[in-house]
Amino acid sequence: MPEMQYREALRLAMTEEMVRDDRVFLMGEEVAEYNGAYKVSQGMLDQFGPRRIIDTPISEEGFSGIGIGAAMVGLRPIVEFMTFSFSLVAFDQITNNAANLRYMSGGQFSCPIVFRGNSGMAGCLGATHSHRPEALFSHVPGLIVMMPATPSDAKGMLKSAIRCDDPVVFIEHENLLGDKGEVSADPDFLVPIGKADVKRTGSDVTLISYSRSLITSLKAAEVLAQDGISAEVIDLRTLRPLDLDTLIASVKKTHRAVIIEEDWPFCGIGAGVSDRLYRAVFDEFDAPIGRVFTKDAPVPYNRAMEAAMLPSVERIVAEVQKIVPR
Amino acid sequence: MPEMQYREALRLAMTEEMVRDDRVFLMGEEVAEYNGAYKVSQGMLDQFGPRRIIDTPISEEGFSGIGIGAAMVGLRPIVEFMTFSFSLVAFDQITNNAANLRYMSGGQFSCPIVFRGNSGMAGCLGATHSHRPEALFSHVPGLIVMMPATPSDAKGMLKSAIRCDDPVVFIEHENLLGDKGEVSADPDFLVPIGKADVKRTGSDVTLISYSRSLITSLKAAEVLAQDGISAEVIDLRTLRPLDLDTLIASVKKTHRAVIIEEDWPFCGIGAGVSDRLYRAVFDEFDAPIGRVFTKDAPVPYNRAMEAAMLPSVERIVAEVQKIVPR
Amino acid sequence: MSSVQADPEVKPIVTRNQAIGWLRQMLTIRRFEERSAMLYQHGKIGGFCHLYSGQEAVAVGSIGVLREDDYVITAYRDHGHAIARGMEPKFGMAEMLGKAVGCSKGKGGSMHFFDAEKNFLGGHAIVGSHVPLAAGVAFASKYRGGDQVCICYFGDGAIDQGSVHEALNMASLWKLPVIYVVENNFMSMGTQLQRHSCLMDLTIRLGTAYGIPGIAIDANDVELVAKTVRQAAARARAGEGPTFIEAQTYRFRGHSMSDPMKYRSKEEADKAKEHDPIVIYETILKERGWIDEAGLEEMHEKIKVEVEEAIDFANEAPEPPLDAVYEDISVSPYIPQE
Amino acid sequence: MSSVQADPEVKPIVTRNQAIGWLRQMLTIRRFEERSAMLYQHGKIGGFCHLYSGQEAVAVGSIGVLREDDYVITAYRDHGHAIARGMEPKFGMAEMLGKAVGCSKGKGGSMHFFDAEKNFLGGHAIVGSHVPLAAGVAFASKYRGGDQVCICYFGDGAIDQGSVHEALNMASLWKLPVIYVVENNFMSMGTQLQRHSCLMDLTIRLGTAYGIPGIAIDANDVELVAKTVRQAAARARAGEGPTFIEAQTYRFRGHSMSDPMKYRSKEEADKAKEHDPIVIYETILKERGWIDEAGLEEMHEKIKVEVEEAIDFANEAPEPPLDAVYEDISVSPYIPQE
Ligand SMILES: Cc1ncc(C[n+]2csc(CCOP(=O)(O)OP(=O)(O)O)c2C)c(N)n1
Ligand SMILES: Cc1ncc(C[n+]2csc(CCOP(=O)(O)OP(=O)(O)O)c2C)c(N)n1
Ligand SMILES: [Mg+2]
Ligand SMILES: [Mg+2]
Repeated sequence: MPEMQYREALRLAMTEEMVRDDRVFLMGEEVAEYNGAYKVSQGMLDQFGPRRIIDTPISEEGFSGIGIGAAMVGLRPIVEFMTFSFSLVAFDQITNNAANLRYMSGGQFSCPIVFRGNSGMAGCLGATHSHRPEALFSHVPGLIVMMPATPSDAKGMLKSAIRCDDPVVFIEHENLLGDKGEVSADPDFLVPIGKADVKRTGSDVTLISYSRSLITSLKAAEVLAQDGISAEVIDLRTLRPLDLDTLIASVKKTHRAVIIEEDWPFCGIGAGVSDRLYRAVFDEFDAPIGRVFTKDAPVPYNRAMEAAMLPSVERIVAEVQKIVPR
Repeated sequence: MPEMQYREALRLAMTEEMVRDDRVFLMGEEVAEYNGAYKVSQGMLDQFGPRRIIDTPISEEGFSGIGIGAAMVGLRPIVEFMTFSFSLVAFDQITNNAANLRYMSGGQFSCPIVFRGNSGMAGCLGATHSHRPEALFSHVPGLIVMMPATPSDAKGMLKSAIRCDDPVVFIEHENLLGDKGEVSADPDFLVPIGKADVKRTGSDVTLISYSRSLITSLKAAEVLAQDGISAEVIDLRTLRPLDLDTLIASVKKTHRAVIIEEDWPFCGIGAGVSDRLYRAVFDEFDAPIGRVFTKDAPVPYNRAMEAAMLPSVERIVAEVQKIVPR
Repeated sequence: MSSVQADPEVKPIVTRNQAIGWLRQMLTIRRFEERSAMLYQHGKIGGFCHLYSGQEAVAVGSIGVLREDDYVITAYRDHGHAIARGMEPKFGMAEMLGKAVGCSKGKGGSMHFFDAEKNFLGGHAIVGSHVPLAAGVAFASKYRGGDQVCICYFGDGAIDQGSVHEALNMASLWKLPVIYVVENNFMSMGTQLQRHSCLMDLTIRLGTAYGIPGIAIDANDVELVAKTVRQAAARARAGEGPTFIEAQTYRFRGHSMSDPMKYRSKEEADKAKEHDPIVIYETILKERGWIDEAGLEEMHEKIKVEVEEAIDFANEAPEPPLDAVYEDISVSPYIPQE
Repeated sequence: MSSVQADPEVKPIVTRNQAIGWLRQMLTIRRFEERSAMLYQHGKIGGFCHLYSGQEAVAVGSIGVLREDDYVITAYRDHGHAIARGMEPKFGMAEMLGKAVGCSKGKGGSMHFFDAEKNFLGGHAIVGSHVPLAAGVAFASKYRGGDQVCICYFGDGAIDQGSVHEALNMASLWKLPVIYVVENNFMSMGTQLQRHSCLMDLTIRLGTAYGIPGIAIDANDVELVAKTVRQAAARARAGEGPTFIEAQTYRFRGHSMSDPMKYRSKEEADKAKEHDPIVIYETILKERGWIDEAGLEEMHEKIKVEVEEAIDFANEAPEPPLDAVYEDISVSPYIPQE
């Protein structure tokens, strides 16, 4: 299997699907002539031409709506947000139109659209440019929310998202774009929607994570192993719908869990997952579910302050040590 | 104490504060000449004139921003959303500008603004017009989120919100507007921000709720009482910051809790509260926290379907019976 | 009404059959809504219900010159457009009553009518939010190399929503085959145009400002509407891009059923009724000798019967089962996150 | 550049002192940013950093004719406006380095400069989002019965954001004392104006369309900028409402520090430098005999020193303590929801 960057894997997913299906097109700010603000779409204008790789004005609400309209009548748009922080100006289009159209039309119309782009606290971007909107979108029925952590998943998940007949909010991470890994060259390699992945097996505690925090969690698992603690690490991959079965299976084995996320804590993904786990298998837990999250404050510019807000290996290890008996 | 409607209590709060402080003004769609789409601002144009009671175009993002700008330089705007479903088109202004301005300016500017209006599944309004955005806003540091359930709280809480130096998302409920209750005539009657209220004391189980679901919860407590179950009913009132102390005190007594909300379940308020309670007092719980919420689907037009989605007395009683031994 | 640039030499642009059809549609819409108002008052229709009475010539004249494979999209005041597009009244009425056979299976309601078979794309209740959708539909048509156009209706109040401006810019920039029709009834709910728009001439705000033709017309004249839209459609099909039409009209009723219309004098309302597009068209067709009193009476009668049948159909139709709440959310199997 | 309606008879509208001050400000901004670019390349400045080089005459000429109690608000390309407003470079530089004494305590960074004392209201990084804020600031001025104006800068790319149009409509409708200045550098990041705007003449999109004066000027002429803004301010103070100014300019550098500018030929960039507003103004002031070579050299030297001192100040300033993360969130005591 070839090795490639996360951004290349995303690009490969898009190009393969565009080759396969003429209804698929990519639109967004600087995706075409500039080759993508983060070079995800590099070369795609050359390959597919301006009919299918479309530069837009800075009109997120408008071009999200254009994508939705096009999807209603049979196209399969990929709408790129330069970063997902800018999806907030398109919030109504995503949560009211994309999410509800099928329902309100009694199933007559569908909305096969992918909203994608990176998010995250990517390094000194300040409060306005560091949003992690996954909890906001995961709250809303009618949307699917996916967040890949590895190049392989980036490809397989994005391909599934593009082939999906429903609206998908597909959130990448700016700091993962350069990560390298093996990626299947098979044009039919798909990672199914709604399936979590056990990225490392273990027996003492389940670390539940996604996106960049998954990488941090895997590093923490290494450290814990040296400490004699065997951590199973689960990558949620799809946040909505949640793969509760995989989580339950793991918890039935470990009886302890820590959720690690780059999200804010209150009414975030961690709270959402914790709530569902407790309701499903309360009696399986030998200790309260641990949580490591971004500190509950706007994101500061200062590099050290920003770093201190984030889930770190140290914080994960400390949280695990609280609930795993030694 | 005079008896008045919830809507009158809201109006009284605004008029008293406007009499007290010339910096306070009200702006929104149809608030002035039409006297409010829901008659909350009835008579206020006559009393205060067009300088202070301002009809706007249908430009929620724009006039939210105008409010924020005015707040930055010393006014104290009350921005009415005709319903909070329409706040979604202003989502960026609220979550990026109002929430972050103080932080990003290193504390140099403040943003004393109230965004208010009703929300809820108010009866056959369909998916686009039935949003309950409390979880979305409660997720975001920098915002305060309040939701009164009674006329008295409507007055006392709105007055506190208006006097607050920080941005407050103040969400009323369309179906509570006509509710009547005793309301203090004291122009200095305030309900503090961040304080929950024990609306009924009990010893077997804690029902945690807010807004319209609080009323349903109180009714359920009556039914439970006939059944020999003593339910304590807590009205959260402020969702962010959460009054964890009051919840903990109650749970330490009852050792059981059910959260009742009109919100969707995943990453909603119920999940947020449950997560914080478990992390605070896991060992106090003799049974998993119960939850009653709106079914996880877009809101349908059909009256019976809509009603079936909502927390009902029956669903609350059933959920309590699951966790309270008989 | 201000600045109407009506063409002074409007000739009939329709055959007798077509004209009679348009009159029938306008009358059907009017009757459908009069009866809806009664059903609303009796609590059979819930939520918000916005009547189109007075504006019928806009939907009927414009949709009347479009092809069956063209697309139609509108706001929440949507009964008229749906019927003009050929939706049978009974499916609309069943929707208002929340029934499973309703045009949106009872899930949409008055504000969210849909009819995929007729390329009727709704019924959208967040002001302005469907205006970008229309550009997207036109984008798809162009993308596929087709010549279908999309017509999009919205109110004068909607021009104050930012998304409308974003959509207009891209529609113009990319020469999308879309026809934007503002139904200017000079009222945004209870707010008069001059209190919500900085300019009274909307062709400047949405035509001039976007480098596209902006045409203001007296929309009580159904054939003028038709003629204007026919030109716009030809332009769109020729790849020349969007047209903006300011259709000046009047809303006879309150904003929605719950609006007591305190802001409007009886005189004003009475005076407007003198320009009732239906009465005007009846007169014209009689003058042309295309219909007579007896024919008219018969038409009114037939429509009455049809609407009553629609109501009976709707009344008798079954309620959707309660667990339909989890259906029609997604094409993929839906897993509630509860 | 197209459609510049420059006044043919621009006379000096400034005293010698003022002119020298403006030149000094422009040079300070330029130097500040040249050094910032180096610090960015050395990893001392993080995040996004957008340089103003080439556009200095806009901020300096416009703010130069406003009163100290007027308000200034801008987008993320904000160093120039902050310095033109009188912010000491050292506080800006400390901010870029994330220090506690930075103009936003190290919490805002390059894109979010603030200075309450100077009525400098930021530094806003969501494109278009501060344009309504400016209307709100002007609203407050009018509400209080004052005659302060608010000036608001944004880019040509920002005119495609809906909120800008919502704000312009209300500003015009309510005659708010706000001056909107588009710094038209004909580029929205890597997208040329003709690829993102349906019209090249922005005075139509934001002036004509909102019934307010729309004036396009050659913004390499600092005194023309000053004159135009002085008129707009007088109009605003007189209660006549907003003015829209299209300040045509050129961005010498990439969109941000991470932009390799592949879309631009070296020839184009070189040609633009011939219109460098600083060089132009130096020449004019020399021609007027207001400064000579020696004076210029001395000025350059002094600014160099000042900027180096600012960098030293910033370098030596302490980092904010890590728990400051929970400070400055709210006026009320902040309770983290963790
Ligand atoms: C974003 C948003 N804001 C407010 C509303 C409430 N609302 C519904 S219709 C309406 C007035 C619209 O007027 P106009 O666009 O002129 O259409 P008309 O009702 O005249 O057909 C308002 C304020 C809404 N549905 N969506
Ligand atoms: C809503 C939003 N979308 C996208 C961006 C990313 N972005 C930042 S600046 C910019 C280009 C803006 O161009 P223009 O308004 O002309 O200003 P200039 O950079 O030329 O000063 C873009 C796309 C953003 N910050 N906010
Ligand atoms: Mg109207
Ligand atoms: Mg620009």
